[in-house]
Amino acid sequence: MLIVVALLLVAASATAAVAQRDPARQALVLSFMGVLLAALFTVLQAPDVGLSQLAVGSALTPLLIMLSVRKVRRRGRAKKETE
Amino acid sequence: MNGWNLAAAVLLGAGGTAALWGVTTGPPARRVIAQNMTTSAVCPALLLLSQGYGRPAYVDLALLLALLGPVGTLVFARLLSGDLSDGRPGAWGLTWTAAGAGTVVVTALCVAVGPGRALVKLLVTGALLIGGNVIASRALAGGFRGVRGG
Amino acid sequence: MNRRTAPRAVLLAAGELLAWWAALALLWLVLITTVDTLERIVGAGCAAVGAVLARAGRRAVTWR
Amino acid sequence: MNRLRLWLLAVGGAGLAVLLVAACLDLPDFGGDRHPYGDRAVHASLLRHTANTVASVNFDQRAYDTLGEMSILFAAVLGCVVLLRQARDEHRAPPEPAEVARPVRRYALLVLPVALVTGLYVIAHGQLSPGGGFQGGVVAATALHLLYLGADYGALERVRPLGLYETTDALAVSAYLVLGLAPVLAGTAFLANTLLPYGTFDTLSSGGTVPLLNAAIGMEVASAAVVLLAHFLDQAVEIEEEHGS
Repeated sequence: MLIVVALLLVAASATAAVAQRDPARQALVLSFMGVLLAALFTVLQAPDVGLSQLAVGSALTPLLIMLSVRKVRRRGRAKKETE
Repeated sequence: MNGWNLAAAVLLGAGGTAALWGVTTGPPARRVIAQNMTTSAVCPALLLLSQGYGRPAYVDLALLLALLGPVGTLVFARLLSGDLSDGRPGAWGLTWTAAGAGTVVVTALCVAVGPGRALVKLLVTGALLIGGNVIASRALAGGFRGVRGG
Repeated sequence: MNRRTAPRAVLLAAGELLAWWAALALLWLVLITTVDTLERIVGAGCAAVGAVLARAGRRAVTWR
Repeated sequence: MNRLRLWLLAVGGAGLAVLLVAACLDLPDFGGDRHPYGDRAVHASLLRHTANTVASVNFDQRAYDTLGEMSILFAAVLGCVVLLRQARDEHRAPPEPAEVARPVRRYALLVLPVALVTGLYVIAHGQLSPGGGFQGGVVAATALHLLYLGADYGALERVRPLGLYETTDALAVSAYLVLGLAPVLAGTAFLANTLLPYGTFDTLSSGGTVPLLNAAIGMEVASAAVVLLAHFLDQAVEIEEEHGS
């Protein structure tokens, strides 16, 4: 049952992450999915993989995505000002 | 399946579904709050799983999530601070409810583990989890209001 | 920092580092399961790195 | 042209789907009790006194694969550094100091060393408990960036001499290679775990070269993540395009 719960949540959140349009919102859903994926790996008795997923997915990937989003937005603003 | 695993399944199912609903719908402020609540739902579940499977080493996962989950929320609070400023301030009722749930889980596990090194590790994890969640909620409620460019 | 305040500043810095080192070494002892000599040595080293970074981080934030 | 591309994609996707389904039909049942590879891996790892079989697979039985993964990370970070460098038509604006709420700043300063020590713990105990160089290295690198989140980019730059991290990255990669070449000089195979004594089971010094390779990977991943995030942060916070160019 644990496997089913974790698997369903991961599948639902992965679908939701694809369905979002805004990259910042995608990053939010992605970070949720990363944590749930770590729980799924734990349930499947693969704590090493779960730990990797946790380390990368909870803080590092959101930081990289949000920094890119910020750069793109700032560039858009700067372009608008010069026009 | 023993009681610990059942509790973990319930916590993961209920908390995960609620957080997924919050994180995919509504204004950005609500989504970030739901992202913060993910940590406080999954971390106790991982602690319960470690007890349910009888593997003390799995506590490391919960410890790392308690450390890094609030850091992830701080990332969003900081880099989305422009989008969050018009939203409602952080959901304190939800935060304290989550803190209470975390306390209950950690206390139950402490009673089950008994005195020793593992108990102190559980307490450290619990303190990091609850402190991190409260601070992340504080950050969402305008903790980065003074941040402009940096 | 002039000459007269120097010893006091050094004492304060050493105290801060020592407090962090003790706290982090304690954290290491909590995290591990079996305690032996090598474990203590590695833990002391890692706690020292953490203490130096803790002080550097605090100074970087307050020092303007 | 567009239609042709779509057709090509459809054919390729269908072929991949057929192959995947065929492969899945041939898999052993989920959760079965026959694990030929698992049994042998556990046996080999116990023979070398490594408590965590995954660490034994990663750094002993399949250490050569890990070398490949490490080179991928190294090359990827190198590529990012080249792509995200400051171009000629860009200039650097000093980062603005930020006013962060006091509890958040204190939390960041308090958790930074705790997270760092936890990361080092995960690296050092890779052969004993879940974890290892990659996981711990990422945690240690994330810990450093709490200074950016809890204060401002200037504070992070003051404690992060970037050249040092770049050097550490390269040194760690070379350390892995040297640890692999040492057995060759001793007359066995590349990355063979035969040089060091296997130690007492379930202690820090068990597993031969596994903890050393773990430490090399931990150093590599931590400094690679710091360098990668440094260039992302530079682009997001400091580097601006020249106006009117």
